[in-house]
Amino acid sequence: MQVISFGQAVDRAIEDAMVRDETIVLIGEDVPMLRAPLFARFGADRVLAAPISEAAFFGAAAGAAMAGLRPVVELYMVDFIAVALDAILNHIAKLEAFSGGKWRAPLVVRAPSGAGYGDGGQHGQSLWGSLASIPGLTVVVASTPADAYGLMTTALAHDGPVIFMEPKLLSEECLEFLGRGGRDTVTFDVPADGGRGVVPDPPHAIPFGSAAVRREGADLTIASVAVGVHRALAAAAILESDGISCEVLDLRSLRPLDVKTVVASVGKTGRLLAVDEDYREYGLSGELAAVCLEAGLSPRFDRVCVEDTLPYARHLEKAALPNVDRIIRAARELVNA
Amino acid sequence: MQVISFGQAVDRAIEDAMVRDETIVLIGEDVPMLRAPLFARFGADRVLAAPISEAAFFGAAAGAAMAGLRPVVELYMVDFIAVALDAILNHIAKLEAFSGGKWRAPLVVRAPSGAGYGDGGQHGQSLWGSLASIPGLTVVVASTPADAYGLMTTALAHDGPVIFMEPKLLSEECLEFLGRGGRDTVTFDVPADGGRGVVPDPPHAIPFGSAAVRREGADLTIASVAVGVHRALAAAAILESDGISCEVLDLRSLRPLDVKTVVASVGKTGRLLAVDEDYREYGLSGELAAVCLEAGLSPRFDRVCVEDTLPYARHLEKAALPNVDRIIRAARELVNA
Amino acid sequence: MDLPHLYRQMLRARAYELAVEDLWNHGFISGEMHLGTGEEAVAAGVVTQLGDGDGLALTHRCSPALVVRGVPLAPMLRELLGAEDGLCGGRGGHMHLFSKEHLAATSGIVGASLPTAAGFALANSRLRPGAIAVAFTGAGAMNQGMALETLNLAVAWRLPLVIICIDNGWAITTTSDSVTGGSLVERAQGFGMRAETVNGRDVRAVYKAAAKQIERARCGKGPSFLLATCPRLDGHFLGDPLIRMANKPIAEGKKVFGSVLSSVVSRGGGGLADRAGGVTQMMSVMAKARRSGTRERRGDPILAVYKTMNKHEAERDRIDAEVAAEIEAAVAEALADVGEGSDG
Amino acid sequence: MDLPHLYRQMLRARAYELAVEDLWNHGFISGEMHLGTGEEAVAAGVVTQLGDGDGLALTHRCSPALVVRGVPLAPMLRELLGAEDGLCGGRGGHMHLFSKEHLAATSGIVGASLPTAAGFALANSRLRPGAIAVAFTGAGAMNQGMALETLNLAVAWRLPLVIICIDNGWAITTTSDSVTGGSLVERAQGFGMRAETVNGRDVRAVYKAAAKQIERARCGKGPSFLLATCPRLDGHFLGDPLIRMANKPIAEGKKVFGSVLSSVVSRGGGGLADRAGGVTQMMSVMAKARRSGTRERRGDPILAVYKTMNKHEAERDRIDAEVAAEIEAAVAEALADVGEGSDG
Ligand SMILES: Cc1ncc(C[n+]2csc(CCOP(=O)(O)OP(=O)(O)O)c2C)c(N)n1
Ligand SMILES: Cc1ncc(C[n+]2csc(CCOP(=O)(O)OP(=O)(O)O)c2C)c(N)n1
Ligand SMILES: [Mg+2]
Ligand SMILES: [Mg+2]
Repeated sequence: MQVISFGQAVDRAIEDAMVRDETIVLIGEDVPMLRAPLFARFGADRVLAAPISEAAFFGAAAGAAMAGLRPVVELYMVDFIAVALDAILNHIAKLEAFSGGKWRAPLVVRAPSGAGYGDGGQHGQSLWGSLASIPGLTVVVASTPADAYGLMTTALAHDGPVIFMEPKLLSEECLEFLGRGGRDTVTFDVPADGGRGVVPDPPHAIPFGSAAVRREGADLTIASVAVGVHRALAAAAILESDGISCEVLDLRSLRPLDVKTVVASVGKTGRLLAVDEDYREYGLSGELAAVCLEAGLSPRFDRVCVEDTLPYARHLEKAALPNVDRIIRAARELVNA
Repeated sequence: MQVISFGQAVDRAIEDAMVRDETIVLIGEDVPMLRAPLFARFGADRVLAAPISEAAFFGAAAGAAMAGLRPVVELYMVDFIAVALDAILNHIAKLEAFSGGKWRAPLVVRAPSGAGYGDGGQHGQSLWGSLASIPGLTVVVASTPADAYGLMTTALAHDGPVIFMEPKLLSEECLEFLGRGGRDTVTFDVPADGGRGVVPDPPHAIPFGSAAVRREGADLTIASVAVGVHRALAAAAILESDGISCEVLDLRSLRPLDVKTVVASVGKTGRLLAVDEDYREYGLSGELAAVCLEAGLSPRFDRVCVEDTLPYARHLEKAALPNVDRIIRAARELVNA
Repeated sequence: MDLPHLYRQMLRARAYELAVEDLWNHGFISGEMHLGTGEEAVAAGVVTQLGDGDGLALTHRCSPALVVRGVPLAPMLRELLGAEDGLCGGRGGHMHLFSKEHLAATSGIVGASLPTAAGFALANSRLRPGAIAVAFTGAGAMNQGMALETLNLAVAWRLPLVIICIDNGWAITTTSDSVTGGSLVERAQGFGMRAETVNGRDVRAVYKAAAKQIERARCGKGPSFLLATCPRLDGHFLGDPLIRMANKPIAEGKKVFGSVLSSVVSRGGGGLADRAGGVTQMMSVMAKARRSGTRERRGDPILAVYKTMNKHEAERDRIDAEVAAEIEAAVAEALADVGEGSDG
Repeated sequence: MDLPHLYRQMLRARAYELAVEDLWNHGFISGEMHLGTGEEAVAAGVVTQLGDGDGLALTHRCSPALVVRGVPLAPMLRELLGAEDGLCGGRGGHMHLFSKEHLAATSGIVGASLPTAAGFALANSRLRPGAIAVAFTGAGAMNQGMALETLNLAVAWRLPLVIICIDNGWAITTTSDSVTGGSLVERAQGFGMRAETVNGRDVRAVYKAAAKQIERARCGKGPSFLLATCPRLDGHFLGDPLIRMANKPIAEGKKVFGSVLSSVVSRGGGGLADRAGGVTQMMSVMAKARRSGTRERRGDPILAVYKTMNKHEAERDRIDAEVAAEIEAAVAEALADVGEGSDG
């Protein structure tokens, strides 16, 4: 049992798998420096620096996966997936279907996501909703080091394509690189249990499609992923003193979604608050509403999400993100109205 | 009053607007031939043939819109937006927010969408759910020639970016080009009222965010867009003889969504069937569920959507699309269960 | 270079396409069916040089290369028919034919064959040294970002990749040169890539040029680019309106020109020069389509290779007969149980 | 060429950046702050030649060009501070500075300045003949598909576009040449575009080279590409770990090397050669960063232009004083009410 950082947990899951499986290669811009320990251990043959050509190296990673490698392909941030989407949407996600089930290709996309360090609207999106809408993909989002290790381990053993999202605000390494830059004059609202945590030893893989109940409660289900889970837990602690008992679900896997756990929880509490750092409309919050209605539930429902392009100014950004205040307000309204 | 085809209606709306407004230009692959009448009337200065470089010419169209033109930029099919998404997601959609509201840019994306003519899974997607999740965009989908004219006219007068989706199965011109190719040995299940129809004279613009109630009913609301609307109407006619009275909504505009009309209808019927040619998860059907729950409604709910990569074979494709049979089955279950 | 073998492969590809055309005309094949007629010399000249482990990434115009590669014909045809026992279970279709066994993939997205092949090449360099990958691409596709990026990527990573770019003069209704700056060979060279041009109608020339590039790739000397010029014999796809207009200018042309003419004479719009310019350009595209699109025998590579086989007349006759029989059998097998896949 | 004017513009750009650095160090600026120190000669040499209606599309490293273009300084600074009366209401930020009035736009997406500028050029060709557009881009960005596509698009459409590509040798921690095939000038020429290279530290050379290309564009002779080589004085962004390591190798390097070393000696993984290769390459990147990243005065274009102003000493002193005062005033104005925009 060892307390490590979120970023270390991801790196370690990759490192451990690379030792076991020689077909795993790492591809991305600057990976020799960004993943220096891996580069030093496995060399330039397995840790490949790419030009700023996401469309080509994502497409190539897909081809390499079809031909027997297991590439982990990195984006600097998920926002930049827009230049490489074709490889994902029209190629890697469709291979299994197009080949009549005869050809599957293992590919893990490692994509830092999310805001909270004042980098503006092109560098703080989550976009998991849109990605999770694509048949043929698996989309997972970890919120703790243990889950990061466990989900990445499962991803690396999976025979189809997986999008692994890595919330930047939980990664000390990302934050240091993109936000702090060695200063002690800035602060970030990093959820303590997200940024560092125990990874069990030996660490275990976490299956896709299994949500975690982070806190049990009776009055209200708050379902979220990533940073939102920690905001929800913080809100739940405060709401408790109001006499509102919240159940907090960490969905972890958006595609497949753990419908059973969601339905069981909402069936019990009768109320659902979706907390999502991705955009509000046509995304995760809607999907949660749909699976509840499909299950015959009719919960009281609200959602705390990002509603517009993320603003740069830190006070505006904070207000735009699903923060503890917004969650508390919405929760109170749901329970008291 | 004149009966014209869906494709003619779109072209005519553009042609009429191009006469009124000299800043409208048309950009796309093959547009001199695909839009021959416009090319012949307005010349190569206003109807620009583009290389197969969607990322560049979408980005350029965005720049041109910022600098005073009103580009209509064409995709062969919305599936190909994957190579040009960055211009839309990270640039044109965010301009207004990024500039603090000081800069808006008028741009219309004309994107044929949808399946039904056996062209395989990279050429039959709808993808409007993902597009409608992006703040800063307007996303509209017409289902009749009159609406096509009306929505395109509104789009061309709008000061921000608009995605205008043109269901291929409703466009004789698209179908002839992509599917029939002069043969009389193939048939397509084209909804009669979608493919041809009356465009009022003078035609009128249709405001964004206004759904149309295509059929009134008491037991069940079926909400859809594009071809789905026609399938729903056909199903409703059959369900009527079962004693099931369906209200059919044509949403027309996905962003903004006409929440009021949806809520009013579902409030009345207490049942909602979402019919969507786009993917089932994390899309339109979920958003409809969410707006109902948010409004305090708790309808019985189901959805008939595309659940996987669209198969090529026409019998498999037909089964995968929201067809009349699937709608009828779902509707009966909703009403009788 | 085994000329009879190349002849046989070209003929197989052509005969396959003619069978496809027939099936398409009868309504057994849906959507956009792109034929590779006219490209047989390139397919044969390149693909006969591939062996075990070599990868092949193709475009919407993929049949000649797949036929030459030895992908079984009846399953391919059944795939086009939409049969659930087709090559891809009827789920892929004409633009999405996959054979894992042959490391062969196709895509309907213009430009996508390059990154895919680069990935095949990367995996081969790690897993099967000496094995390479080949991308086929159209010339129009060389304006697509991912294709251009791949020129650089392949050089930067020194991939065992050979890019075969077929310039048939067209991208659907647009003549390639009207939207393409510079020359594609110089473009590839500008990325530091070996590049040359070859007459794509001449199977021997293609074979030789490809042999050099394939050899380089196999020895780890990096990627190269071969521009093969080639006629487009059948328009962009079956039913191409330009070709129909070229063949029946009055009946087919009328439909288009009716609306064009009414637009041209409408009030409002461009000045006289703009309008005249537009119409002139359209006429010239049409005229070019007519010249190139009428199965002009002169440009047909099959004819050229047929002549070179004059010395081997008996063998040629035998090959002709065997290929005809092979394709006939494949079609018969494909059509064995046809109800399911056909229209609707 | 008005050398004192160029000198003033370069100095303004530099002084602005130094002020930004100071604000950043104090925690007033969040996220990634990319300075354009070292690029002032390019900004001044090109942007002083722009006039009414000309468009300007920039990258994440945008300040020098915006300062020279005359975008008001205090609102720009207030934008960086996140103030709601900043240039973009605090909603854009350092990578998204927009001035509609100046037809100036920036983007944090690598490569995006090219298509945007192409669009500005297109609109200008239609609406304001004689007006042009300029794209600034980094050399690393010239591997991005949309940038490459735009080389072709601009030629095909004969756009009044000038592309200024700054080669500072780096893309974050990657040396540009290690992932770039060929030479960028030949690459642009391969698309049929006029292209040349210039010493980006020499403002007079930049001015002259840009003048020719801008003139061509204004006369409708089409696009061109100017590769300006230029040092990177301050690393990729403020707080760049490579620079910090270069400056404090022991304190900063330790953090990185601890985990690297423990990986290097772990069981499993690559062979000795692979490991040695990895470590060697990392050391060499670090060494290069140290050489280029220590504000080495030799490469500083400000120093060069300062010397050329030796003949105009009095004027130089006056300019120095005026610029210092201007920036000081802008900072003071920007900081007037600082609570709101600051950290958190
Ligand atoms: C990204 C993308 N854009 C557009 C299309 C539509 N499209 C299909 S084929 C084609 C022309 C391709 O021309 P070329 O590469 O020369 O190949 P050819 O058809 O001439 O063999 C186009 C534009 C597409 N399939 N994918
Ligand atoms: C599409 C995209 N990919 C990656 C990044 C991350 N990124 C930001 S700047 C940069 C390096 C750019 O190098 P160059 O173009 O040479 O400009 P420089 O920073 O050297 O001025 C990268 C990779 C990005 N912003 N956008
Ligand atoms: Mg072509
Ligand atoms: Mg650089």
